[in-house]
Amino acid sequence: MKLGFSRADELFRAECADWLNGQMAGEFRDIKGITKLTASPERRKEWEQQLAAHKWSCIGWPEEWGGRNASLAHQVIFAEEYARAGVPGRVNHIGIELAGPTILAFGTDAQKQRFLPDIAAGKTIFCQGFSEPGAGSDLASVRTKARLEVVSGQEEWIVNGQKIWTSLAHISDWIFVVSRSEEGSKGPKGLTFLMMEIDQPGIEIRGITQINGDAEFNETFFTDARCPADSLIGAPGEGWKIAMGLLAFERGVSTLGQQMGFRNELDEIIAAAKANGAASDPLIRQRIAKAEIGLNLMRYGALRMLSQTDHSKIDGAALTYKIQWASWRRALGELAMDVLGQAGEVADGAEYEWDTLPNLFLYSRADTIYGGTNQIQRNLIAERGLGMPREPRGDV
Amino acid sequence: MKLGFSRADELFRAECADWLNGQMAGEFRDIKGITKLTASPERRKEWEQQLAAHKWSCIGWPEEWGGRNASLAHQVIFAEEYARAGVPGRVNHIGIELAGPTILAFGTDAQKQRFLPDIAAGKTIFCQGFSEPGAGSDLASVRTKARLEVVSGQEEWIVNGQKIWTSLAHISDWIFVVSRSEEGSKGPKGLTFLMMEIDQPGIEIRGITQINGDAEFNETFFTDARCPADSLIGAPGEGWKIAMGLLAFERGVSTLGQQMGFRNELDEIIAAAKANGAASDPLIRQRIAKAEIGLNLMRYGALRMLSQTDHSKIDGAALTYKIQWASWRRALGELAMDVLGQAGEVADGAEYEWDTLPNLFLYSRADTIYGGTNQIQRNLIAERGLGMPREPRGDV
Amino acid sequence: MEFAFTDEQAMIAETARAFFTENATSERTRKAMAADGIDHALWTAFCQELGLSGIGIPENAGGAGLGLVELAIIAEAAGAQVAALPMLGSLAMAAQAIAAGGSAEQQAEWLPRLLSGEVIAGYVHDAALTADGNALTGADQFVAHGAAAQVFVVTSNTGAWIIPADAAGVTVTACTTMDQTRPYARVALSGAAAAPLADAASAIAAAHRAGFVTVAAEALGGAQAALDRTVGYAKERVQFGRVIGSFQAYKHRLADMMIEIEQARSAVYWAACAVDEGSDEAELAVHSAKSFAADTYFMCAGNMIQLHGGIGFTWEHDAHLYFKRARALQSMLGSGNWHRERIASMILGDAA
Amino acid sequence: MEFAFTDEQAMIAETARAFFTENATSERTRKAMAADGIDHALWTAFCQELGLSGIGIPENAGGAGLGLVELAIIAEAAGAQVAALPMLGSLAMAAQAIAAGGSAEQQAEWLPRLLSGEVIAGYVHDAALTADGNALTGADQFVAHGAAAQVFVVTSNTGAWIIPADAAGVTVTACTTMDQTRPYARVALSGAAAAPLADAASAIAAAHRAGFVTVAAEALGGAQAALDRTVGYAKERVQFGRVIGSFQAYKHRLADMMIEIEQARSAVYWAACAVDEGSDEAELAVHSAKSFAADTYFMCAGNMIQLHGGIGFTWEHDAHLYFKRARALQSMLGSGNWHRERIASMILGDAA
Repeated sequence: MKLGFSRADELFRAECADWLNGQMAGEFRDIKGITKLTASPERRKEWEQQLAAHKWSCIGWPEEWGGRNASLAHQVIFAEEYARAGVPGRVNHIGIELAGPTILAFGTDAQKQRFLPDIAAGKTIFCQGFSEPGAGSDLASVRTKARLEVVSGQEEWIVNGQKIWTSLAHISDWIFVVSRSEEGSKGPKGLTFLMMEIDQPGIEIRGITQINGDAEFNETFFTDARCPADSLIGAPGEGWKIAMGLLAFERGVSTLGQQMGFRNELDEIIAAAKANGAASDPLIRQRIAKAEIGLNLMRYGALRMLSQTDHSKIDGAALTYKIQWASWRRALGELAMDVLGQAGEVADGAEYEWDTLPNLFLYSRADTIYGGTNQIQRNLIAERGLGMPREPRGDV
Repeated sequence: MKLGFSRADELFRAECADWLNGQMAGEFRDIKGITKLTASPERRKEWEQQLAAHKWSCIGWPEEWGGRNASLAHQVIFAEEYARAGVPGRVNHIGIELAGPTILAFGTDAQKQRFLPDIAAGKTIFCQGFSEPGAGSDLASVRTKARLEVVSGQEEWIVNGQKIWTSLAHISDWIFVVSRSEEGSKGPKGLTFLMMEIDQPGIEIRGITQINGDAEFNETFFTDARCPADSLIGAPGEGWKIAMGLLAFERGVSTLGQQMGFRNELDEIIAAAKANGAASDPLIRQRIAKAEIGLNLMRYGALRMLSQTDHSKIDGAALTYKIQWASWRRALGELAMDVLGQAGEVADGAEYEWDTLPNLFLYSRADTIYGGTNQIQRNLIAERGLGMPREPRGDV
Repeated sequence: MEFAFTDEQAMIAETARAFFTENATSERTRKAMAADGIDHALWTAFCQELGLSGIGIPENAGGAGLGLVELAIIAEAAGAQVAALPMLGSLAMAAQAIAAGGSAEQQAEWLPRLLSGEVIAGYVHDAALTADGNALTGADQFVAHGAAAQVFVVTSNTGAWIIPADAAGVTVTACTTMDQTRPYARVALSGAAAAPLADAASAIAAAHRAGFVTVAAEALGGAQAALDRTVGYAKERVQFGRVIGSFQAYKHRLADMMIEIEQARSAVYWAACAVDEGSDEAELAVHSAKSFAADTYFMCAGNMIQLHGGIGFTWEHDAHLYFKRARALQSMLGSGNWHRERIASMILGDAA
Repeated sequence: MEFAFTDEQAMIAETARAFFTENATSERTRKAMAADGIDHALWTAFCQELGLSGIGIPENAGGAGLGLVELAIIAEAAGAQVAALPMLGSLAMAAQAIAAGGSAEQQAEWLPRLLSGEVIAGYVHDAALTADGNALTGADQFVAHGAAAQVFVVTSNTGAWIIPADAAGVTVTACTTMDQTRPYARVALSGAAAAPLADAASAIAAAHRAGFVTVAAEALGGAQAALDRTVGYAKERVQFGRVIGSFQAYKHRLADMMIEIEQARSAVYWAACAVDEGSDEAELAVHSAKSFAADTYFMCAGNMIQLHGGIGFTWEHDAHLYFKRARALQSMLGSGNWHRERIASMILGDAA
């Protein structure tokens, strides 16, 4: 057990920090500090292409696909320095963290050739099509249908249905879609995992405005939407397995970058408390200390996950991580507002647009819902982690 | 809506206070301030007989059975003054608050004659036999069996089985027992409600030591225990109905007396905080304020229950009352210990016996369990109060 | 001693509930949110047609008599719909201040117009206000519906005045506010000449007590509505082949809401009753009610979002109206911690 | 950077777990509770047969080397059984103080006897201690296993000494203590002549850091055991025709325990590692670990009682051993609030 980084690691950290800070002070200074996912998408795509040009786009990937095959320590360091430098989150997060690794793990060589270089280069932005309006938490209740047809002599998948909560679909190029390809199948059986180009007549995207006034999420409608037969990952009917594999990638190194974003939020709260005198309130002091403790425990929990040698086994730290950070962040949003007082409820301009902390307060209410509600997380922990009986599925 | 008491009510309050304070300063000064249920049972029986001699034993009962037919306001006042004067709780609580009202509501005239005067007079102490080892929260899973036999030409009930958590059984004269009288019946059907004299060869009582070192509860074993046929309340098979009726009496005026006990506990915490400086800690101040608020809201919640004109309907205040006070008191126990600091973990003498506040801390862990755990209470609230589907019973 | 509504109170509750349920619809509220945060037609109808706007104002001051219990009943009903109305500032605070502390002339001048809804008043409080004679200098950053008010009752810790919004030296700046049903305005006074209320102490006390109780009652109504709407959703929404209300964890969350709400209900009517009866407990009760009910509302509105899942997080669903109102009620007129510290001072003496 | 046990650490963990599970049985612990709160045979076996008592003490001082990570591993295993042992006072605090701040002679005189279990030491702290030369006057009301100690390490905020329990001027009074597995004694010093440790500052720092980490590790072990035993019960106990672990509310309560425990695990080993590596984060980490792990334990032990129902509230069941130990760990060596206030001071500066 060892927490410290080696001298070589620290040199790598300095290299990362130098380059990132240089970029944020130079050509890309206009996007420094952006926290809202929907802000400046075009400039951010350019930024992600710049990352790729300097081989910083996906350092954990194999070198042949644009990565550096970086060690865990280096991935940790890069993620931390990325956030510390105030660089905005990746608009192609889904492509780099989920779609790419899924294609690496389950794709054909042709698919790897077709997608990985463009994802790595920031040229293909992916979004994900899992949830459906009737099945928010119940991922297996997929109703979107896919069927294979011969069109002009070519086999094509024809997709009909609706996805929801497709984050950033409106600025994405591709979407991966879990759909039901076996007529009459139920639950996790008979599902298929497809990659579809968004810019086609059969796909329509409508933004969903959230309670913070922003519109990160979308409804995505499929009406005889099409993709070639070779857009299929795995075999028809293997969609559930692929999707579950993909979700496991969510517990990767990117969590550390996410945490650095949290660090920035907490630091902003601390600065606000010092500025307005809330820092002398013993109740606020306790809550800030708790937030500080919680953030560190997330960090060390993530390092425990990442230090696991046997990655096939999801251990306690990994099982509990989602609810841990979501609950922590929701409490952070409430702390932020209590530090700000009524001033936090008033925006600067005439638009219904919020600064980091009030926005955190509003947005964090979604953290405990998307990606599996806190209730679903507790089920998973009790059932997979502690061997309790599963919640019975009904037949309504 | 009116909270104030009338001038006549206030006179009655003075009368109660005078008499009770006089007793606690005089003949019964040795029992003043006792909070532990098991302490000085013989003297407390004498005290309850004294109450009866002055017609204070059950003022809400009809006059013909030893009561005063007192108004709600007077019952409230007496309960409050009783506790305010530092009078110990009633060892015959079960008799006065549960068994008596049950006999009044469901008993025959002969049963009323047989039991009510002696209960009122403090001569017959009752305890209750509901829970069983295999059925703590699941009251309907009764396995104790009763059968009617003719013995020496007389019909008698013969009871076999085991009850648990029979509070104060070791100092009681009678026990009411819910048992299964219909062979093969399940759940709430086929149960029978009997009153049995404890001093007989077929009944054995073993104390259960609790985590505070005290032994208020017991296991009660029935081995061919007997009672005459006319010990039955209601008809055979009606036991569930009678038991549920009885439990409804628990939400009576005695809650206000209970609350005055809580008031004394909170006052003791406040005094300790002032004495040891904890009162200047802003975190302790918040918790004491919350406790004060909660106590008042219990009081006004109870008054709402009691002011209901339609008592057949259990409204929100009544449904939520048990979990409210149990949770409040558990938090109070933790507050007490945090006010006392480590000193609260050390007892005065060589025995493992605790002062009011540490004892509150330990004992209050049972409050959220007995009489329906907090989990059961939430089920009831959601199902009966909010119309949610019932938890399905299994067949294990 | 009878802690239940009288028949008359039950009737007022029924009338108010029916009125707001029918008229304070989500659609109308959202229109008001996009403008100045007031559904003016609703306010006029409430004041002039329903005839409940004078409640809590003595009859000799032009009101309908009755007391805070009845005012709480109305605020509860309005809160249940997150109605976009200036009830808090104009009726519960400004009108109460004038009724309690204004001269007969001041009452005659202002109360009929406030109760008819013809004029909307805002309540401005600045503990650090300086008064040079009756020329006031100071500011309140968070005047509820302040940009829609034509007149302000202004208080410091010791003085109380009335001043028209268009008087010289008064600057009103509307603010984009999280709860768009009750936008704040910044009201700055710069040597503004105001008319003093005859009895400032009574005016301040009345406004604050009525304000605390009204906020608490609104919170109670909002919390109950958050529970009711979630219960409705729980019975309809199916996940994993079951209505979600059949999941025990979901049920228990609903139960926890009900447990808090029932206590909040006791708190609100205890406080209203205690003030109406001049009870010794009135101060304890109003601080209890404001802090407890607002916290209950926030908990329930947060649960409303959580228990609706993704849809509860959309602008389109009403959950965010409740959530934002709940947050506003927590932070306005003193935070929960502030109110609890007041109670601690009563019990424990001032903090060291 | 590798935040996982090494093979050697995993082996120590396995050895310690097996040892305490087999030997620190409920029956033996209860016998110790009825006496002086120490299972002496177990302590001797631990010190002399298991060979782990020297962990965390440098080899040149007669210890086994290794560090706080390994000490935490052992404390976690002992805590899981609520073992009645003087590990905290004698090893984690007194021996650490002597190893860090004692002269070579002092180390040679005391450490072998402490590590062999031949002598039990207690740790006495009194911030207000007065020292007239090396004649000490002061008291500590809550010396863990103090009545069983033959020697005390005594510290003030600036000084550190060793004094035998039977020295003149030392009065030891055993106290009936809620956690009978670790009874307190009052140790009063009245001009008692003590031997100063050579480097008091190092002694105090080492004792406190090791004390915080050991308490945290014990709490982690206890919390995990509370969860494990409750999980076992959940799979067996039937109510309403179902194993109670099939009730979602029950499951979620277990999940909440696991969520906290996993964080406590990170906290304990972060703190132990940070101290061992001399990290800048060491202070932050030890305060985090002590406060977080103790709170976690208390929550889990409380749930253990609740989720066992009535049986969990009996003397006969072990739940109360966990519960009382958890409470003791919360209040000893500084409350959670105190530790968090230390962290707040690091982040925000001292309170106004």
